[in-house]
Amino acid sequence: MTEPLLRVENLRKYFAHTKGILAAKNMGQVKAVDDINFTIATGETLGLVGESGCGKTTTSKLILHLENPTSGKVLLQGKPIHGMEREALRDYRADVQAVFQDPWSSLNPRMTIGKIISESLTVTKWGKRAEIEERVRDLLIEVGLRPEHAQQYPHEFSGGQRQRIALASALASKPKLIVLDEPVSALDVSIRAQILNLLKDIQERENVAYLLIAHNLATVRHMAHQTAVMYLGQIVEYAPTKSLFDDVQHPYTKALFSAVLPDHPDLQNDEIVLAGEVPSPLDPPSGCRFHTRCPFVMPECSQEEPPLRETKPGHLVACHLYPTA
Amino acid sequence: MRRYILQRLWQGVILLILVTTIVFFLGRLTGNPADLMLPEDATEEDRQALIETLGLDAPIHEQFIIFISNAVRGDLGDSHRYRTPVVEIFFSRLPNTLMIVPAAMILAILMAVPLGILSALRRGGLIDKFSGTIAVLGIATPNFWLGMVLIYVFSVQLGWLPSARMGGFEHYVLPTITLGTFLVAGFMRLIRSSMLDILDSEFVKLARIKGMSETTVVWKHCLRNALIPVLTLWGVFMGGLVTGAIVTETVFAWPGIGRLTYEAVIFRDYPLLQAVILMDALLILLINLMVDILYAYIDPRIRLAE
Amino acid sequence: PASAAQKGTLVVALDSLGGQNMDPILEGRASHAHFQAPMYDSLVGFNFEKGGIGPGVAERWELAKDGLSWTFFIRKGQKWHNGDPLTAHDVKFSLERTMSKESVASRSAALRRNVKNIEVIDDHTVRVNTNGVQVHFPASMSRAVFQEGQMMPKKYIEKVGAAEFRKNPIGSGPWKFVKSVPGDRVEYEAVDYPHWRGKPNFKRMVILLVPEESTRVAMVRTGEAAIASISPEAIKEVEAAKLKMISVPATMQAVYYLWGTYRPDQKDNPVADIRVRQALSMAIDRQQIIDHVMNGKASWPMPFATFGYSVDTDTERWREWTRKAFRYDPKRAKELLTEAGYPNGFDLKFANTALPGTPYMVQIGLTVADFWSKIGVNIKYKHYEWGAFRALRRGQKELKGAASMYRTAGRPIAVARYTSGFMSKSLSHLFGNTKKGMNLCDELCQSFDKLSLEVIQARDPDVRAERTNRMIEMVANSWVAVPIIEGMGYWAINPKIVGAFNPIPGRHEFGDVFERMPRADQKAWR
Amino acid sequence: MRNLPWIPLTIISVMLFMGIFAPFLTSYSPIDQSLPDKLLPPFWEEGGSIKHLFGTDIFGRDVLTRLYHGARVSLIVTALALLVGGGVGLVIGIVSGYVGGRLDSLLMRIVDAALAFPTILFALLLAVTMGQGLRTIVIAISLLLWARFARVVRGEVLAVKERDYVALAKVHGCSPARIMATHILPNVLNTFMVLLTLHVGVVIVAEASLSFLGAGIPPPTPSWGLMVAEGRGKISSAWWLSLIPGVAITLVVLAFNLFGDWLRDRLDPKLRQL
Amino acid sequence: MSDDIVLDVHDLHTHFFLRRGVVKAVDGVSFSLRRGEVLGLVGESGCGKSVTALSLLRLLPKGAARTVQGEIELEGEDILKTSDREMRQIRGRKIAMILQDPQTSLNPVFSIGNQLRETIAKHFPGPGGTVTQRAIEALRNVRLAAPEQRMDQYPHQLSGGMKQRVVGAIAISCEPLVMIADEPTTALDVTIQLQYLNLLKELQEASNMAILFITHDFGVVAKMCDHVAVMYAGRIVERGPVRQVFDNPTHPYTQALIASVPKMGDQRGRLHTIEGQPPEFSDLPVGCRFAPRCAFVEDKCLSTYPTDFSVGNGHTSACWKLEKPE
Ligand SMILES: Nc1ncnc2c1ncn2[C@@H]1O[C@H](COP(=O)(O)OP(=O)(O)OP(=O)(O)O)[C@@H](O)[C@H]1O
Ligand SMILES: Nc1ncnc2c1ncn2[C@@H]1O[C@H](COP(=O)(O)OP(=O)(O)OP(=O)(O)O)[C@@H](O)[C@H]1O
Ligand SMILES: [Mg+2]
Ligand SMILES: [Mg+2]
Repeated sequence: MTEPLLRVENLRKYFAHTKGILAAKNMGQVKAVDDINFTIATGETLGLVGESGCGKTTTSKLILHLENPTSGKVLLQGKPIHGMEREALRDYRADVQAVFQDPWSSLNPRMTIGKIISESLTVTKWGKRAEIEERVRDLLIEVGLRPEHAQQYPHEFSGGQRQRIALASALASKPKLIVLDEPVSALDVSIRAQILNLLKDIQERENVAYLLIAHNLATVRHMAHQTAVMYLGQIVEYAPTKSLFDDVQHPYTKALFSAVLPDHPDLQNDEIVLAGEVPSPLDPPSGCRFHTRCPFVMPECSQEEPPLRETKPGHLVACHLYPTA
Repeated sequence: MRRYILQRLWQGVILLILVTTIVFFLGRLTGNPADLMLPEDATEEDRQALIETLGLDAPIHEQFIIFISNAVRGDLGDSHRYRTPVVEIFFSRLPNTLMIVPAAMILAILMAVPLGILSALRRGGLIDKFSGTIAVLGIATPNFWLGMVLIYVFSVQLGWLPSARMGGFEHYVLPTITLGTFLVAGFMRLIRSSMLDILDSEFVKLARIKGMSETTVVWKHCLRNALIPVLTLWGVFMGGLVTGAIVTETVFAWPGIGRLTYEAVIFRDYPLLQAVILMDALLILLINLMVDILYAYIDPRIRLAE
Repeated sequence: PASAAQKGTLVVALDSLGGQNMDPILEGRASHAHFQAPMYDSLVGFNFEKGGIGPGVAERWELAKDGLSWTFFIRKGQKWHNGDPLTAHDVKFSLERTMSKESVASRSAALRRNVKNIEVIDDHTVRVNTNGVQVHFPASMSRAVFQEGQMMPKKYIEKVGAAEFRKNPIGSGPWKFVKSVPGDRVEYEAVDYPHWRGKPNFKRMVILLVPEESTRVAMVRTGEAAIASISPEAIKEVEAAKLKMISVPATMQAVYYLWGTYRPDQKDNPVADIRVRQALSMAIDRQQIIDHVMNGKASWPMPFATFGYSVDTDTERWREWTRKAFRYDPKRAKELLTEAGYPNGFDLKFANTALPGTPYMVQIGLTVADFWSKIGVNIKYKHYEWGAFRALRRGQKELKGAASMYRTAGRPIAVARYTSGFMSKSLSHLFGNTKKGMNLCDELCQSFDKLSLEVIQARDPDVRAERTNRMIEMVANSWVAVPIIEGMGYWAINPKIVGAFNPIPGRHEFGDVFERMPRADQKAWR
Repeated sequence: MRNLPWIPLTIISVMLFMGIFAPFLTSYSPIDQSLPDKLLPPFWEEGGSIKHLFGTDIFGRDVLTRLYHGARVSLIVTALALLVGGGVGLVIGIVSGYVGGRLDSLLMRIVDAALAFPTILFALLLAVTMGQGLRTIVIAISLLLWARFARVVRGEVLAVKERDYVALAKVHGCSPARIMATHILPNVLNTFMVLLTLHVGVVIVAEASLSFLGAGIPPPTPSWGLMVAEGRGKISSAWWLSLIPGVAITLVVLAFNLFGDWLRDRLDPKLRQL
Repeated sequence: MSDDIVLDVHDLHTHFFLRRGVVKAVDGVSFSLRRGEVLGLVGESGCGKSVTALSLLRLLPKGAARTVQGEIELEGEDILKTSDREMRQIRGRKIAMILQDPQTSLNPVFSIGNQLRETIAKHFPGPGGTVTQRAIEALRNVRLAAPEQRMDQYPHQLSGGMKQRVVGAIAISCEPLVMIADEPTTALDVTIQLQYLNLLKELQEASNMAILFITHDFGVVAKMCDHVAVMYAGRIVERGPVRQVFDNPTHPYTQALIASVPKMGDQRGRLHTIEGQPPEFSDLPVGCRFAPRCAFVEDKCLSTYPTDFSVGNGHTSACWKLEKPE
């Protein structure tokens, strides 16, 4: 098996939940990410879906080296990224970039567009000034803006344009992977389509891989090659997108899919209305974390944590309903 | 909640230690009290004798250790100047200050809350402009000068009020106004601005949507929330209040702790200075603690946190 | 008659109450003459008309033939506020208490040095044996000079202990102590029997601490206080408000010093040149200061630390001398500077300070600085807070070759000021010093040391006067400590409350005159 | 242009003009005395003359001249105190807010202490220790200011730091120092500027209070605060001594406040709570 | 049929008077709402949906905004003409509203019981016990577990979904005729959203109230609404029964909007997009507001705003394309 672009191994991130200022008292741990594994291949998109607070952003931050994992590894082309030397980290920074959800807060309002886009080039001393400017021009054109925009400030742009700028700045260092944390959720329906199209075009052109985090299943369906479904810090289902959408297996995934409102009044989902609230990540349920809300709950669910098992080729599910493939 | 208070207390103790240490050493840099107590033609001999009497001949760190170990036992020493236990002096003066400071605060609240709210409600209106002017005047007028103008107008010219000193109710009017003015100004600004934010908030919108009357919206839904930032910035006001107290007490010959503190500095009365600052800090701490409790009372997010 | 009955309360507002300590041995500052004087009598009293000393607890005193002891004859029929009689035992007790180690009274150390022992001859006679001849000893027992003569009740203190005495002190004066609130006020009640100092016309008295001057004036205006101490700055306000202004003549002298002029390292300092020093004096228009800064309520100064009531001095001679010597002559001043080689002036550091309660010293200083700059001296003016200034004076590091301002209180015996200012062993040692092996005492300094000792010990009044005048001359001609004006004590009085009275010349404080103050209905002001 | 706050700007410019060109605006010296001319009233009062438009003080110095020169001193004090106090507060606020953790806790405890503690006492102690003077005042007032600035700036930094562009800057490979300098600092500058303008009044009045307590600018140098403090005893007989500088202070404080409000509305309406 | 109309909005114009100019946020909006009908109002962000809603309640930001023209008839009475007092009686009681963000729409310093009771006490004054009973009942209606205990809790102690249900309980507690729901589920998770929408639907059907459902999610419209109105730049451009509009969108904007939504079914094609930006409110085009972005633009579109053309069955659309040649 060839080494994938990115590999995430047994990754965990626990946040100490503390109270108090001087005498901090540990009030427990938020298991934001709890033992997850996945890989992303060069030029492909992994979609990561799940309820709010299930740990999607935390995962992305770990991959972006913005947080240190409690345990586990993130490997880029086989090299673990945490605990790297400065030099190596700098290279890593060039290889992995990001676009975040909120176009209004992802651009520094005090910097020109040109500065924003070229920042990663400037800090890594990527080239001469003229070269950098040339690159900024190209990038602006690539994301569908005009080179003159380099002189302008973010407030002069609309949300969609800002997201393009954010994308340009992510592309600047020719990354191999871009983490897209809900890149279109804050945008209007009509603008969303533009950005999604653009993302696809770029992937085709640059062969860049995406980690696409989204709420919206349709978006993931549209964009991703692989999809992972997270619930309370864990991956409960992980499969090629087509396989997942055609054959939803995990009860939570089912519930999630059923909650997607059909676009037409005549279409009807078999709605699985989940009972109760999302449990607190401070105190996750024992056994299968979903068992408190699961419509198919079995006695062993509260006892034993189901491992991720392959039920079909490439289709992994963590549920006691699917003992083996 | 209990944790919260305990934590505040714990922080307070650290603050006290910090402040006391600074004051102890900074105080000793200011010159020797013997120089101030001795007559103009005293000899070096007289001076040495007095320094010994005052216990200032020991090395400074020893003095500090002695001070701390005595302080822990509750003995803060005798004032050089008054030759009486400093704690006694402090507590004989404290009530006097405790009579004008709360009065000033009450005045400030009584004036600032309605004015702040009204000017937020009628932003840009007459009341807003009027109270804005008052606020700037309150900020821009030095306390002492205001006090003197008040004395001149209300006691000397009009003869309505006594000009200084403690006494019956009428004696409180001018000092309270003098001390309260900057508080009024500060509170008013703050309440106005937080009211403006709150009036924009969704929950106020919801209250209106529910059909609540303006009175309920303003005095129930807004006020409590508007007080939260006021309490958050309480510390800033406390510092100013002590300054105000020093100045006001000087102008009105009010024998309070503000003036006592000032004199302790000027006369290099180390034991008194140390004690007074320690007690001032303690007092500020207690008031802040009370404010914190009030804060928690107003804001359930704090009250109900573990 | 009814009008003679004691009634009402006399409220006095002061700028400072010092330590507000009611135990005479625990108060070292001048303010004792405000709030201790009403209740304590002094062994020697005042000359109420001329100023200076007069009879007190002792009716008279005499120097022994050998000059080594003073005998005091105690006035009969005096009593303490608890009714005990005041006797020679109390006098001995008081002096010894004042001399004790515990005492911080201003001259306790001097007393310890000067007094050998004290003998009670009988109930009304007491003898003080001194170390060497102490011609000025009785004077130092008067509040006109110092506070060490204050009488304390032996029996009472021995019975109740010092601590209780401090809380509830009794004295023998015309006012009984009622209450002292530190930092605020002292309250008294008048004695209801005739007292040799006079029987108070008011029933009660309250002495208030009101630090802010305009508040004091306002209080007198509104009648909240009957009397307030003021500075010359407030005179106009007081007069405009139709209040009575009392100025007590000759209570102080404003002086400037030039420090360390004798030091070798100051050799090149312009002020080391006597011509420059004289020029500095001539540059000052004293009359303008009197007229405008002191609002006319001040007078032409006598030589350093001397006043009209000073003993052993040739008042006429010095009055005449100062008229000329202290004249305003900027032209001559410039010439002197040119002669000294400073036609374009020079830099001079000038340190000013104001004792609590004398804010006008700042103004005088500023005016002096201004006059000096007018003859081309480049003044580096710096203001010091009082406590900081005193510390400064001790080390003198920053003061070398600099000028400073000072205020000396009016006292009938000039010599003490001279010794503390010029003797080589003194704190100020303006002529030079002999401390720490550095022998910086030149001819002038040595002859001054010798002369001042003679003044203290000369028993023959004529010799003493001659030496005193020579000493004055020596200092006057050195232009090192130069008087600027003779100042007064200023008080605002509400004439609707207090009637006409006379202060004691030279004694700014009213502690010894409160009992003499009539109510407005008793004696009107003219 | 049309929306500029003209009135405050005019007042502020007048003060700046007075301060900068003080020596050229008048033929009098601010410190040279002329005792016979003392306490002349302003020209419109009886006894006043147009030689001294705003009258003279107790030394016969021209009040208007002292007002000009006082503007200069007050400006210097204000500028320095804001520079030092504001600068320290800005740096501490940024570092504390950005670095967070224990450093932040520690710094904020100190800020709390400094805020609650009567700085005026430290000012007095300083004046007594170091002697009166510009330096003392600037240090003393800076002590008063830094904590406020630090606290507000920190609060702002906490908000700014959560913005995505800060995380992205890290992703781009910026060092913490660079992030603080290029991403945090410029974005808290608005707040900082508004705070600065609003604190002009605080500084001027603090300086006056210190003068009152005898720890301000030492005479004869004029400052507006000192002029008010010096003239305070003459409210009834020579009102112009304290009223004129007092009005000047009020106008300038008013102007800076209006300007600050305007700036705030312009730069960041969310900053109302200052 | 028309007797059933509870709310009839006719030619509503609400403008913001700002320093930089007049923002015609709502510029000639008309619609009506029948008893028991759920009308969806969709459109891009900033097109004027919320302002329309607030105009109905007369709760526009004071000073800045004013309804300058139009009628809002509630049960036949124009509420734009009623007094403030009467209006307060109408709010909450006859027209209730649920706001978008449950995090901020509850007052953080009062318990939810307090906030619920005050509404009930205002519109159904009565003894405290009754009010409390009613409040508990309202919480129970929105399926909040252990409503008695919840009464004493504060907003921060509840999850987002629970808070939104409390807001719903407040809105429904006074049995209003009309409920305005302004994007009530955008802040919620999909699974919670589904719960909430089901609940709303159930309550609506039970009480037969009319809902004006503001959203920009076609899925939500499809699930909840009987009719839908599509808004663009301050005007309703198309309106009709949901099915009809979904099956046969006639306005180019509606068409483009529906086409640009990624579908669950298909994968990895290119999405349809609408180029360009919505116009600035202070600088609206004279003609059709969508004209600058429209694929079918004609000269007429640029000069004259189209009138509503009926496509039958109550389905109308404001596009010149639909003008029948005379
Ligand atoms: N810095 C932190 N400190 C403590 N807890 C944290 C921190 N960051 C995240 N968490 C917690 O970790 C959990 C996962 O958060 P995360 O932001 O990764 O969720 P998410 O899936 O991205 O949610 P959303 O869809 O709302 O963006 C949440 O419960 C959150 O409260
Ligand atoms: N308080 C206000 N001051 C000025 N303009 C406003 C104000 N509120 C709304 N507007 C303007 O009115 C227009 C319509 O706003 P509205 O809030 O109704 O949009 P919306 O359709 O509800 O959008 P969203 O889907 O984002 O909630 C917007 O373009 C906005 O600029
Ligand atoms: Mg997230
Ligand atoms: Mg909206």
